[in-house]
Amino acid sequence: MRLYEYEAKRIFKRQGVSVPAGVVIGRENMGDLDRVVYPVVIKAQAFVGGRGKAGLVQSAGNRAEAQEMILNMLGRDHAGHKIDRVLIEQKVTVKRELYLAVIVDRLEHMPLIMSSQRGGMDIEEIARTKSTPILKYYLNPGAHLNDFMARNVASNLGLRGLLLKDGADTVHRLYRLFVDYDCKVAEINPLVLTDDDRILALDAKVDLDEDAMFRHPQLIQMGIAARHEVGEMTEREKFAKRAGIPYVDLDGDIGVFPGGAGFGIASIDLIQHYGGKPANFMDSGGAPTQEKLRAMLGLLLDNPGVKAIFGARFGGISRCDDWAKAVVQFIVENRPQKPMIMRMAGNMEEEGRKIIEKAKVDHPELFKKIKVYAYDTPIEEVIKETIRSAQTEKK
Amino acid sequence: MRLYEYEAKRIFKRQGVSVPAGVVIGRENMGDLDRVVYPVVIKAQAFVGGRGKAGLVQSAGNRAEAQEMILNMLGRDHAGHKIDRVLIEQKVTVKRELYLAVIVDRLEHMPLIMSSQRGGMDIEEIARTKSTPILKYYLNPGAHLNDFMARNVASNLGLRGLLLKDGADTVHRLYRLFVDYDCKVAEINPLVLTDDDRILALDAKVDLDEDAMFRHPQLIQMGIAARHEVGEMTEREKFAKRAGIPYVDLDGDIGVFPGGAGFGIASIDLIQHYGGKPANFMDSGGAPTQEKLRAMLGLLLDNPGVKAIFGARFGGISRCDDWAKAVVQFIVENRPQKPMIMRMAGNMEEEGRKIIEKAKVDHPELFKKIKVYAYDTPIEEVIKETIRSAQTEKK
Amino acid sequence: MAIIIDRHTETIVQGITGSNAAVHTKFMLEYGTKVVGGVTPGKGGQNVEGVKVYDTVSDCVVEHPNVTVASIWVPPRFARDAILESIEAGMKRVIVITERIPVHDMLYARHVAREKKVMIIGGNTPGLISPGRSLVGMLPKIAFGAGRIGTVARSGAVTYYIANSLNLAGFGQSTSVGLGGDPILGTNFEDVLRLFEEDPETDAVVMAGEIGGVYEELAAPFIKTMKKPVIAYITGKAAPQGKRLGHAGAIVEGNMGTAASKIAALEENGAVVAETLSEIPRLLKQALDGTH
Amino acid sequence: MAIIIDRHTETIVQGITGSNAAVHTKFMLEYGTKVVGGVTPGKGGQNVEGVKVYDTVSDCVVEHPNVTVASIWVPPRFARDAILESIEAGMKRVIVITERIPVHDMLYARHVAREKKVMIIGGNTPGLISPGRSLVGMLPKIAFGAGRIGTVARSGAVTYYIANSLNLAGFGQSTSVGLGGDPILGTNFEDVLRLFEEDPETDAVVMAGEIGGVYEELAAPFIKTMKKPVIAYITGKAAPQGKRLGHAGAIVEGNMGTAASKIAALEENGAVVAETLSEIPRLLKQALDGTH
Repeated sequence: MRLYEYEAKRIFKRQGVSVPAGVVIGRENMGDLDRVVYPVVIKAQAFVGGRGKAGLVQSAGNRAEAQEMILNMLGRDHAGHKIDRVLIEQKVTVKRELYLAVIVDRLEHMPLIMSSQRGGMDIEEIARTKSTPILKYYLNPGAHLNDFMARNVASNLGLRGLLLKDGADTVHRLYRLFVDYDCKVAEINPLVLTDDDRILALDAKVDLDEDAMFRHPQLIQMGIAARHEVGEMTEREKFAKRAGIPYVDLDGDIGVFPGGAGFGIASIDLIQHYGGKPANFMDSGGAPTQEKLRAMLGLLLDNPGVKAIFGARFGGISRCDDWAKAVVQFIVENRPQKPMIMRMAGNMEEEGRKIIEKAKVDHPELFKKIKVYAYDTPIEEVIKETIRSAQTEKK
Repeated sequence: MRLYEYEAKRIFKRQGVSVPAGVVIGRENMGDLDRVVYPVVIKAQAFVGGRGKAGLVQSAGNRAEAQEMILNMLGRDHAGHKIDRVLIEQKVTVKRELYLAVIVDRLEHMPLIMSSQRGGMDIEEIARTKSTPILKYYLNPGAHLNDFMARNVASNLGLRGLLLKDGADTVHRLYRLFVDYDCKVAEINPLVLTDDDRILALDAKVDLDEDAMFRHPQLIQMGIAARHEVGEMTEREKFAKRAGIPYVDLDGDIGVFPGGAGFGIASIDLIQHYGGKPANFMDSGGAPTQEKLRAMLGLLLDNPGVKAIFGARFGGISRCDDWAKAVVQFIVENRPQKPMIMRMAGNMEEEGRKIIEKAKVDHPELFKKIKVYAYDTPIEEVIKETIRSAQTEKK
Repeated sequence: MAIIIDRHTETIVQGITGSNAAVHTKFMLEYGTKVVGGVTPGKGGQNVEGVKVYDTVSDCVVEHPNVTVASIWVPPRFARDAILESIEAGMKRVIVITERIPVHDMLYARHVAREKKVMIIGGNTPGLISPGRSLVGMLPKIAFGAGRIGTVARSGAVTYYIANSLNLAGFGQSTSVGLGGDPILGTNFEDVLRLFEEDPETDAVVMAGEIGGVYEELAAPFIKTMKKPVIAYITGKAAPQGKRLGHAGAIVEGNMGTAASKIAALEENGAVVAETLSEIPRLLKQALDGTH
Repeated sequence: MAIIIDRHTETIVQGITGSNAAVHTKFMLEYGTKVVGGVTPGKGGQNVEGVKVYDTVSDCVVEHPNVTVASIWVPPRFARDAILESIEAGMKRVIVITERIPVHDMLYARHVAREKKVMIIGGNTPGLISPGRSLVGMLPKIAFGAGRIGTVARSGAVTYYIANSLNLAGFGQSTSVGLGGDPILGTNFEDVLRLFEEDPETDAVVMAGEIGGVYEELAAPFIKTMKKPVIAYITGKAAPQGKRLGHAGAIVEGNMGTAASKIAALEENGAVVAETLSEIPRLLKQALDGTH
């Protein structure tokens, strides 16, 4: 879960990693521009990088200039995100730009501290060309960062004399932050040495582990909670989020009601492969409740773009009987007019089958456009049939 | 550094290890007996065990009874300690007495958790005869105690159902205490299960690492600081303590002014071996200052029981020249009349020798009874000569 | 012989008193899996589906010294501890059904497991099955049939559909392994491919990966050295592009993590990549017939 | 050959800018010890007695790849970190002069050292000397002379008096090792006895222990297996009885820790125990002459 720069910097401050003095400004608190000591740097707040090139990081010498720039930035779109806040920071004079990051290395499966004497926008280029060495310091998971390790990293940052201690302190604090907040990434680029020999985090990128949020109530107190990171959310996506359903709108006409995240991805591929257009991505999670299953179907039914619904349940931890009950109840309550082409197999398949058959007998009129195939029908046949149904509906 | 039971229980409370409700009473606050809910157990506070057998743990049903017992205990001597406080605790009904301890195991060099389903005064006998198993649970130094380990220990304590969790919690807290306070020992004997299914530490023994006190300012805030543990301190011992000199009075007539703790012990053995009687044990520590060396000599000179002083310096980290300067200054300032038979060898011996020789020339009258042998005189000859001098002085 | 589990494997269920664990304990027993005990702290002495419940894994091991496999069904916040408990009690393989385990917890558990030479599978694995012999986890038995194809996949449902697809084409499985859907896995593609390569009862392997992570790319060099054919199926080609954070990820992982990078790495190293599920048995047949 | 260090050993001094470390760096250099660098964080670039100071041990190792021995002179609160730094930087032997290191710190450092197969000597050791070849630490060179007797003692001053006593009787030392006076030691009697037993330049060993701790008792069974004679000297017979805490210590250590228990354990296992310093060379002569 990525944080905005200003959120990351709030955590930095808590952990004692120094950042420039700054204020977050939106339309509602432009008055706070009076509190700022100029000159300043204005940075639009967005998850997506490339702000510099997009003109979303600018310098202002006075209040009027700042206000104009901010009003110009607010509301702008940056790679699918609407800018609604900027971070204004006092400008500092930079002597050196360094790079420091702690990351979960998924290749080695260890925490990794990376440092380089050159930081800034071209760090990836530096890494690729090896023009400046990037020190990689691996730690055993669960290990404490010993003082000497922090000093080794600070030494690699080129910090000497009294600065060695300050640098080691920053490394320590960043590593503590990485551990204490369950980060996947905690990155400072650039970490700068100012002309008056202060070490400051000029930028801050933090990616938290969503799955560890339960043990960080302090983040919720800080207003940092689970969020949708890619683009602006649609109404349906917002509704899904409140219902705890990972859901992304796509622009097709086939509603996808899959079992499991992995097969959700696979079914989108398959629909495209066979010439269909999926209307969404969705994930039911491990063993969804019947309420959740019905909410998932509701999202598809209410979407006017959806012409047909593809459904699949391969009962593992989630059982076919539970799935069948939820589907039947949904159909009885909502009387869908859209075709629903589905397949149900796996654990408790027989019990599930009986539930569906009984419902068909009880409500024959509701099941005209609804099919529930079994184990012996390949899933791809079900997908193809759904695509055909969608095309028929459109005519 | 051993703590009194009431001190250990204060730390227990801080760490959430449950103890019976209690009050510490001395002569100055007998009035607090009004605050107590009777019946109570009265426990004299002393470092040394065997309180039960000595009648220093008693039950009282009401205030009058309690007051009489306390007045009877206060001022009593227990193995060299004067009792000046008692701990009064509400009496609890005990269902089971268990044993739980965390200790630095010096054989394996690991933290060790020990637990037994039978605790109480006969635990050593239980250990010796193996009549009830004592589970030994070793941890790697620096390792966290995982929840399952605490449960394993609690399970070995015979705790089941809901008590398993409570027991594991106690194990966790005791281990945390052991680590957080740099304990050498943290022992609960007995840990009891009360008739209303509470788990309580009925006794508490904590031995802290003196050498780690620098990182525990909170102990000093709690009034827990370095203390003399064996018997009551003599005036000289109190003075030495304030000067930072490990010092113990013995009842002989030869003052011992050694270099290093190890040789301090050896010289006492050797003096006894050759028929002398040492007046003290003393340790200069690694590289004593000249002030400290002079204070050490002062302790011996002021002791009327000391008839002769044996001194030795084998210069390693402490240098002979520094030692010689301190000795000469002491002699010039204090003009000792007691014989001082000493030997000086090792690092900077030559420089030290020159200092002594010059002093002898400058103050011949002061050096009549003072000898400073060199490398080529065996130390045991010096000891023998000191013993002879002491005998001569006594005549 | 099959890999990882066989009909003699004794296994325990951690968190057995949970509703999912209890149901699947029943299914495992019905399948013939030797579930010899369950563990739920504080519930020692109860029983679930005829299986005795213990307070701790060590208590269970005292009575069942031959148990070597544990499956973990506890809530995510207790998963790390449950895994470590099984490792310390001597389990050799720990199958982690629990999903959404915190990344740092799993890194640590994985580290301890590697030091103790214990295999963790998962988290968020459906488990694994050697059809007709043993099943540990929650895979639906109907999807699987005994045979000579090894399968290994990240997604549970994809595992089932692949086996389903193979069965419909007449290919049974030697063992089907679910690696798990969590971001940090105890066992990765390469580990399982090595086992299949050495298994005399496996003729070929189907591996199914998906967008995200690096495990598919990391397995590619090993595939090059394998004698047995590998059919790969990678999903996520049509998925919206995933996020990227800062430069740190790029420095470490370069361009790994997309469906395209995975497919390229696998094809370059000799795997045959299927476009659809139904293509898998077809390509497999070609590879085994040597007509590919 | 001598044990642990020889004339080719390259060594560094951690905390070299401290006053004691600086003086003894000078003494070591005068003795011929190859002190190739010093370390004090933040003082990199300075020099002490002609020895270059580095900010970190790794910086030093880059320029002096053959250094294998570090001595530690930093204040006690930094000792654990300094030891771990030397271990990680590849030192094989770490001589810890610092005294009064917290017990938990030393337990941890010792644990890491054992895992990495690094020898820690101390804390609170005077160091060690192979007379005429190398000296690491702060032992006074005058006390020692080259020869074929190994000595090992807990106390620094006792080490000097023993060597002094041996020299006066015509016995030189192959190596004299100070184990250190702190309660937790990186290296104990048994470790050093094993090295002397294997050292072709050592004919016999003098070991000096003292009241407290268990290292003397723990070494006794090994002495039984040794071919070389061991003369032991145990001090503290006349010392006031030490404290005891609770039952926990007794459960673990039984009756170990007194001068009597140590003397008994050593004598039972074939060591010859001396009553006084001057008795040591006499007993040694008897043992070497086979007249004992």
